[in-house]
Amino acid sequence: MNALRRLLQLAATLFAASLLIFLAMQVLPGDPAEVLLGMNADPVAIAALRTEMGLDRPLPVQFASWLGGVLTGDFGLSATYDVPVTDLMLERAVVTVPLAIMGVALSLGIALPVGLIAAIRRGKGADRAAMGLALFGLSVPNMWLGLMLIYVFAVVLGLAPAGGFPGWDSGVGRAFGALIMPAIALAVPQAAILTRIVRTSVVEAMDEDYVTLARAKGRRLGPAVLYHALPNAWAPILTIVGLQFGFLVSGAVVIETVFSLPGLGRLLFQAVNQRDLMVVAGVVLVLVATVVIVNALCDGLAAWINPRQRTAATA
Amino acid sequence: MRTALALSVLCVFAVGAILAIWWTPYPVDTMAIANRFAGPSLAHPLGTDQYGRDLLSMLMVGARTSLGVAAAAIAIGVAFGAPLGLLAAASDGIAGALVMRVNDIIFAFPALIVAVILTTSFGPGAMNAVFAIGVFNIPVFARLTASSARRILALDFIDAARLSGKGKVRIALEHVAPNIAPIILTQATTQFAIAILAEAGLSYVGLGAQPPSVSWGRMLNEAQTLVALAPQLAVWPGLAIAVAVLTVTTLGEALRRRLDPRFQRVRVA
Amino acid sequence: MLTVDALTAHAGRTPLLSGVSLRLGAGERLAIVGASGSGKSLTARASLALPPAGLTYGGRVALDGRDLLTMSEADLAPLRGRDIAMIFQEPATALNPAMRIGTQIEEPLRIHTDLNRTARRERVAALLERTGLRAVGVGPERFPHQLSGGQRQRVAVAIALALSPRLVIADEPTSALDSVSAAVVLDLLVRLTAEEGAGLILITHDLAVARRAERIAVMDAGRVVEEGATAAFLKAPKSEAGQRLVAAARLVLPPHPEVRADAAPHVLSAEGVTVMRGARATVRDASIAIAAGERLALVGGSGSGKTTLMRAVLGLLPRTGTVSVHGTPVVRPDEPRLRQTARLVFQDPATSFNPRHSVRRIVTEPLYRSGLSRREKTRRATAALAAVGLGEDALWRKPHAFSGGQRQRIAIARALIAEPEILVADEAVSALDAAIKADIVRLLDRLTRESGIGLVFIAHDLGLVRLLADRIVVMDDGAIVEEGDVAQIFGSPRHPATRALVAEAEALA
Amino acid sequence: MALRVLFTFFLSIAAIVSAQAQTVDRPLVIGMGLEPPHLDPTAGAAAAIDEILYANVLEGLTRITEDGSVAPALATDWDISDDGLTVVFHLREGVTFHDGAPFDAEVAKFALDRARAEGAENAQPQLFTAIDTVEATDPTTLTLTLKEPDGDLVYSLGWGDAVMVHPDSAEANKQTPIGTGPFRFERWRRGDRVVLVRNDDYWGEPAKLPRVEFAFITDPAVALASLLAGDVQAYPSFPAPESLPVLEADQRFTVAIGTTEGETIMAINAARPPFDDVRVRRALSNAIDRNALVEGAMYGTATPIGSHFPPHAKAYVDLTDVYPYDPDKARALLEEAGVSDLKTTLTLPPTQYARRSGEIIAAQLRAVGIEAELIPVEWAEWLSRVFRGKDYDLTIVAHTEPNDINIYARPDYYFHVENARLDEIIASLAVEADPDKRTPLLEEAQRLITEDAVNVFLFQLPKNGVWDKRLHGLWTNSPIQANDVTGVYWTE
Repeated sequence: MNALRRLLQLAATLFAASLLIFLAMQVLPGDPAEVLLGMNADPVAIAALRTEMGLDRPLPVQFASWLGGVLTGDFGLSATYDVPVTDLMLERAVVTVPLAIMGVALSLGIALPVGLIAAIRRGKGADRAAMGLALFGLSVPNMWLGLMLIYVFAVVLGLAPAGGFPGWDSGVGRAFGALIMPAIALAVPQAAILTRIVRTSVVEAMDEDYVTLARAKGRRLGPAVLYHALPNAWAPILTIVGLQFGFLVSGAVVIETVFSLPGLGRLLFQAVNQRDLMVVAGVVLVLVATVVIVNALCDGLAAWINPRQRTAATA
Repeated sequence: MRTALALSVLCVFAVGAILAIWWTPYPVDTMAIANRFAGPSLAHPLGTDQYGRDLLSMLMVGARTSLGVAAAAIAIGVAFGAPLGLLAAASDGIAGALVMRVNDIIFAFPALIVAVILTTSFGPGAMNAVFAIGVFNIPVFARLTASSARRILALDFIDAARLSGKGKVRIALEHVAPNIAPIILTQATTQFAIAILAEAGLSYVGLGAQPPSVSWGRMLNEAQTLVALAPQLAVWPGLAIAVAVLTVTTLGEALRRRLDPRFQRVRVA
Repeated sequence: MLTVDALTAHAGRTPLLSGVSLRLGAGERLAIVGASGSGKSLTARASLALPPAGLTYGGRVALDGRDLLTMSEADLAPLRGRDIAMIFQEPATALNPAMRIGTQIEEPLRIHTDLNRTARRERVAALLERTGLRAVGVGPERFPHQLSGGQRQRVAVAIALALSPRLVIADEPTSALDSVSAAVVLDLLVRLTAEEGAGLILITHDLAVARRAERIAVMDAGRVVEEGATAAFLKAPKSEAGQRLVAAARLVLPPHPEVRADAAPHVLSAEGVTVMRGARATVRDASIAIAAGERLALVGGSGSGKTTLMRAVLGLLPRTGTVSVHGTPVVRPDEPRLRQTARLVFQDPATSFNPRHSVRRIVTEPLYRSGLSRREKTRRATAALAAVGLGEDALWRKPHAFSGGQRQRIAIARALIAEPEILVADEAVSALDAAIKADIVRLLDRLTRESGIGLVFIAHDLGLVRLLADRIVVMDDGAIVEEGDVAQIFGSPRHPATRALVAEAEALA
Repeated sequence: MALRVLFTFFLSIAAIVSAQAQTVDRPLVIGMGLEPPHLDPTAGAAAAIDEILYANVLEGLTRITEDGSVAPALATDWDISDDGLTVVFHLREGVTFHDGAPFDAEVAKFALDRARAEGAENAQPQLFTAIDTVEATDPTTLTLTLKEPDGDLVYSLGWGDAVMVHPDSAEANKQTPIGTGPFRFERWRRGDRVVLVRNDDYWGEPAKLPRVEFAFITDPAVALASLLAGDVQAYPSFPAPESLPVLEADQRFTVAIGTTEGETIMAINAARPPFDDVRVRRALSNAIDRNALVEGAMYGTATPIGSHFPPHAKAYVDLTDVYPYDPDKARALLEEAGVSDLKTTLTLPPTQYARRSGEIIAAQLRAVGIEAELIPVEWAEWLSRVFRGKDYDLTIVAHTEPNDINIYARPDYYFHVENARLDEIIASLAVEADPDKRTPLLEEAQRLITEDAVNVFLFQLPKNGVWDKRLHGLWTNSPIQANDVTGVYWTE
C-alpha cells in the first residue's frame, strides 16, 4: 500500500518533470530545422524539414507523441547526428554510468570509514584531522581539483591519461584507468559532505542509550558503534546520499567537460550548442529521472531499513 | 578564535566586493596587453592577468559577482522557500501535500540542468546563475522550514498561544518564525557556501557570468590554458573560492553550535 | 564487592561529583536517592567506567579490588555485562530500534560465552519466560517499537540478567513508566536479582522505589550526604536533603471543604464528546462536568484519552459533542468565554514556553485581546508571579534561566493571570522530582483553597489523586468508565481498570 | 520499457567490452576542437567533416595541395576547350571504392549531378552553377559543358563538396562514408573520435600510417594536457595560442604556425544608424589597435589584415595602414558624424578568438567613447539571428572559405554595404580565368571594401599546428579545410 503510493507519486513527479522539460524546449530561440541545414539553406527545404520533424503540429500532439516514444524507449531522432537519440544516449551512458557509480562508490568508500573513525575518536586528533580534511574537500571546486589532478598525474608524472576515453573496446583496464581521475575529482566533494554526515549521524546514534547499553553488555566501543550506532545512522546517511545525487549529476557534467569524456554531460552541452532539441530533452529527462528515481530509492531504502516503518503495517 | 578569524576574512571579502562597486586599485575594463602576466610587485600585489589587468582588482570585482550571485540566489531560495514551507506545515491537508509535491519536482532538476535550460532560452549570463541556483534552493528551504515549523507547531506553547486567542498568522510570526529563523540562517550559510561553488561551476562551463563581467569561476576557466605560463592566474581565483567557502562553512558551524541546543546541553542524567 | 572511593567527575572544569564513597557487599541492595542533578546517575555509570560524552572521572571504583577507572577498554569489556549489568531509565532509547529484541538479549551471550546458537536461543527463551514476556505473547522476533514501555523495560531486565551478573545497576528503572507497569517491573527486578543472588543498585528519586533496598544513600550536589539502613532512614533522616525527600513522600494537606458536585449549572460541562484521530476514536462519547471550586481528578492508564478529552473540551482539538460554560453551549471552539473560564497548565515545563520570549511576555500572553495597557499587564504579571511564589525579577528573564519547578510555577502564573474559574493541569507534576512535586502540589492546594478556583487535574499517580482530589473520573480506552468521590473509588472500585489502578496504588504505598 | 532500455544498455556494454579490437603499434591520434555533425562532405558546411575525410577517405576528380594549387586526383588530366565552355576529364583506371564497387565515369556523373541537383543538401551550390551538363563519354572520360566560362571550375571540383561518391553508398555516407581514398572509415564513437584505418587496396601510393584517430577535444586546457601527456600526438590547429611558447620550448614538439583562408573581421550592420555613415565605420577601424588585439587574443600568432584577403595570397595588397590605430582620429570622426555617447552591441559566437577579441575590442571602443555590450551566443543563434536574421550591430567572425571576397557583392548580405563598382569586378572575376588579369581586379576589390570600411578587418586566422617532432608530412598551411594525412609518417 505504502509502496504503491510511493510508486504513484514517483510516476506523477516524472510526468510533471517531462512536461516541464517539453515546455522549456518550446521557448528555445533558434529553429532546429534551420540549424540543421546550415548557413546557405533554402527556405523551402527548411519548411519541408520542419514538417518532417513534426514541428508544425500542435504542442499537445507533439508532447503526446514524444512522451509516448519515450515510454517505449524511443527518444526521437537527433537533428545533428541523424541517429536515434536512444542509441546516442546508450553510447554515452557507458561512460557516464560507470563514472557515476565509481564516484558514488568512491565517496562512500572514503566517507564511511573516515566518518566512522572520526565519530569513534570524537574530539581526538584523528577526528580533527578528518574533519579538517573534510572541510577542505568541501571547499575546493571539483573542476579545479580535476585540473590539478590532470596537471600533476598526467602532465608532470605521466601516470594517467589527461582526458578523453579510449573506449571499453580498448580493454577494460585502460577504460577504467581513464575514469579513475574523473571519479576522484567527482567523489572528493561528495566524500567530504558524506564524511561529515556519517560522523554526525553516528555521533548522534552513539549518544543514544542503546550504544551505552551495548558497551555495558561488554561490547568494546568500535563494535558497539559498528553493530548498534551505524545501523541506526544508515537512514539519515541514505537520505543525504539521495539528496546529494543531484549535485553528483551536476558534478559529473562538469567533470566530463574537464576531462573531455564522451558522456551524457558532454552530449548535453553539444546538443545545447547545436540546438539539437530532441537530444537536449532526452538527456535532461534521463538525468532528471535518474535524480528522481535515485532519490525515491534512497528514501525507500531508508524507510525499509527502519523497522518502525517496515513493520508499521503489521504492528 | 577560528570563528573570529573566519569572520574577519569574510569581512575583508565583503568590504573588497562592496568597495569594488566604486573603486578598485586599477580599472578592470581597460587593458594593457604589453604588461600582461606580470608577477607580484608593489604596483600589482598579485600581478596581472592575460590582458594586463590588475589581478587584485579582478578578484575584488569577481567577488562582487561570485558573492552577489550566491547571496541573491539564497535570497530567492529563502524568500520563496520559507513561506512555502510554512504554508505546507500549517495546512496538513491537500495544500500542504501539494506544496511538497511541487517541491519534489523542482528538486529533481539539478541547478546545472536549470542553468542549461535557462541558457538555451535566454542566453548565458549571471542572472541565469542566480535563478538556477535560486530555484534549486527553494525546495531546500521549503523542506527545512516545513519540518522545523511542524516540530515547533507540535510544542505546548503553540497551544498556549491558541488558548490566548491568537490567530494562525500571529502565531506564525510570534512563535514559529523566531524559533526557526536561526535554523534557516544556519542552513543559509551552508547553502551560501554551496552556491559559491555552484556559481563557479556554472561560470566555468560557460553558463554563468559572461564577459566583460568578471567572476571567480570565469577567471578560473580563462586561466586553465595559462597554468604553465602564469600559474598565479589559476591559483588566486581558486584560492578565493576555497577560502570563501571555507570561511562561510566555518561561520555556519559556529552559528550552529551557538544556536543548536544540542551543543549547549551537557548531558547530565 | 564494589568499592567507590573519593569518586569525582568533571565536565570540562565544572565539578559534578566530589568525593563520593560507597560500599556494596555481594547480594546487597542499595538505593541511591536524590534530586535530579545530584549526581546519582553519574555515580552509577562510574561502576561500569562508562562516563557520558565529555565527562571524566577521578578517584577509584574497585570491583573485587581491581580499579575499573584505570583499566583499559580491553580489560573492562569482559567484566561489563558478565559481572556488572545495567538498566537504563528510558526504555524508549535504551533498546536498539533497528534490532530484534531476541538478538539484543542474546548479545551478551554471544560476547561472553561459547554457547552455540541453539543454546543461546534456549537461554533467550528462558529469559523471556522469566520476565513474563512470553506470557503476554512477546517473542524474540519483535522490534522494540512494537512493545509497550513496561514490556521494553522487562526486555532490559532480561538483558541485564542474561549472564547472571553479580551486580545490577538500575538507573531510575521505573520513573518513565505508568504506575501499573512501574510496579510490575520493580517487582520483577527485585525478585529476579534476589533469585540470582545478585547485588542491586537502585537509583531513584522516589522513596517508594528506594524502600525496596536494604540500604539507602542520599546524594545532594555531587556528594553522598547520608547513608544508612532503609528503615532507620525513613524514620529519622539526618541530612537536610534526606529530610526533604521524606517530607515530600509524607505530604499531608489540610482537608478541602465539601463542594457540591451536582450544583447546576456547572462552570464547565461537556456532553457526548468524541474525538477522532484518523478513522479511530481516541475519545468516545465522554461527558464530564466541573462545579465551581471543585477539585476533579481525571485518571487512567497511558493512552486512555485523558489529555485528549481535556484538550478537545478546551477547543484545541476538533471534536463532536457539546461543551457548555455556565450552562450555555459554546458554539465556536475558540470562543473567548471558554478561554476566560478555563486555563491549561501543560505537562512538560520544557516545551510549554517559547524559549525566545521573556517571562513577562509569556505570562501576559493570555491577556492578548484584553485591551489592557502594557503597564496594567505588567502589574498583573507581577501579581500572578507573586501568587506562585516568584519575585518581580523573574519578569525579564527567559525561561531557560529557571529550574523545572520554577518553570511550572511560571506556567501556573500564566494560567492564573486571566483570572479563570477553572485550572486544567495536565500531568503538571509528573515530570518533576519528588521534592519539587510536593511544592507544586502544595501550591495548587493553596491556590484552589484561597481563591475558590476549580481544578481539573490529569494524573496517573493515585497517591497524588487521593491527596488532592474531591472527585475522581476514571477513563479507559477513550471512554469514561467510572466516576465518584475519593472514598468511593478507593473503597469500592467497580470497573476492572479502576481496580487495577487502585491495586497498584495500594501496592506502592 | 525502462527494463528494456536497461537491458539494451548492459548488452551494449557487454558487446563493447567483449569486442576487444586489436591494437596497432603506431597509430596517430589527431586532436580536433569540433566534432562533425555527420561525415558527408557533400551535404554539410561544417569544416570538421572535411578535416577528417578530405583526401583521406573521399577523393575528388582534382585535389588541392598544401600550397593551394590544383593537382590531379581521380582525374589524371583534363582538357579545356578554347571557348572555355567544355571541360573533359580523363579518369584514373582501376580505382575501387572501399566496398569494392568500381569507380568510372558513370559514377563521377552521378556524384556531380547529385551535388548540383535542385534542392541538394550541398553546402556550396555556387561551385557548380556554371555546369550545364555532365556526360560520361566512355568509362574513363567525363565531359562537362558549361553555361559560361568558369575560371575556377577545376579548382572548385577539388573542394570537399565535390568529392566522388558511389550511387550505392552515397546515402549512407553521413554515418559510414565510403570513398576511394588511402584510408577506410572504421568507426565513429560520437562525442569522442572517428577512427580511420589504412586502405590496403589503394590505387596510389599506400598510406604510411596504419591507423589514424581524430579525437574531439573541446576544452583548450584538456587539449594542452592531452598533448603533453602524449594521448594526442598532433593538433593541426591548436586551440590555445597562449600555450605555444611552452610547446615551442619543449623538445618533444614541432610548432608550425601556418596560414588559413580565415579572415577575421568585426562585421558591421550598415543597415542600422549610425553605421550607415562611412565616417562612423572608419572611426571604428581607427579605434581598434590590431597589433594589441593580435597580441592579446592570439598571442602574436596571427597577421593583421586591412581588407578581406589572405596575406599569403598572390593578389594581396597590404592595406593595414589605411586605418592606423588612432583613437583621437576616431573620436574626431565620430564628432564629425555627430555621434556621441554611442551605445551598441557586439555579438560574439562561441569560438575562442571571437570571445577574446570581443573583450579586447570592447575595452578599446570604450576608450573612444563607444559602449559596446557583449552578447555571447551559440553558433545556432548566431546563424539564425545574426547571419540570417541580420539582427545585430557588430559581430566578430572569421570567414574561412577560400577566395570569398565575392561575398561583398552578394545582395542583401548581412553587412548591407552596396557598391556598384565592386559588383562589376566580382562579376568579371567569375568568368575570368587568366591569373594575370584577375590580380588587378582582386586588388581593386580589396581597396574598394577597405575604402568603404565595410567591416573592421582584424587578422588572418592562423593555423597553429603542434605535433610530435617525430611526425612528418602534416600540412603547415590550410589552403582548404583539410587534414591530409596521406603522406604522414613517423621517424624514430
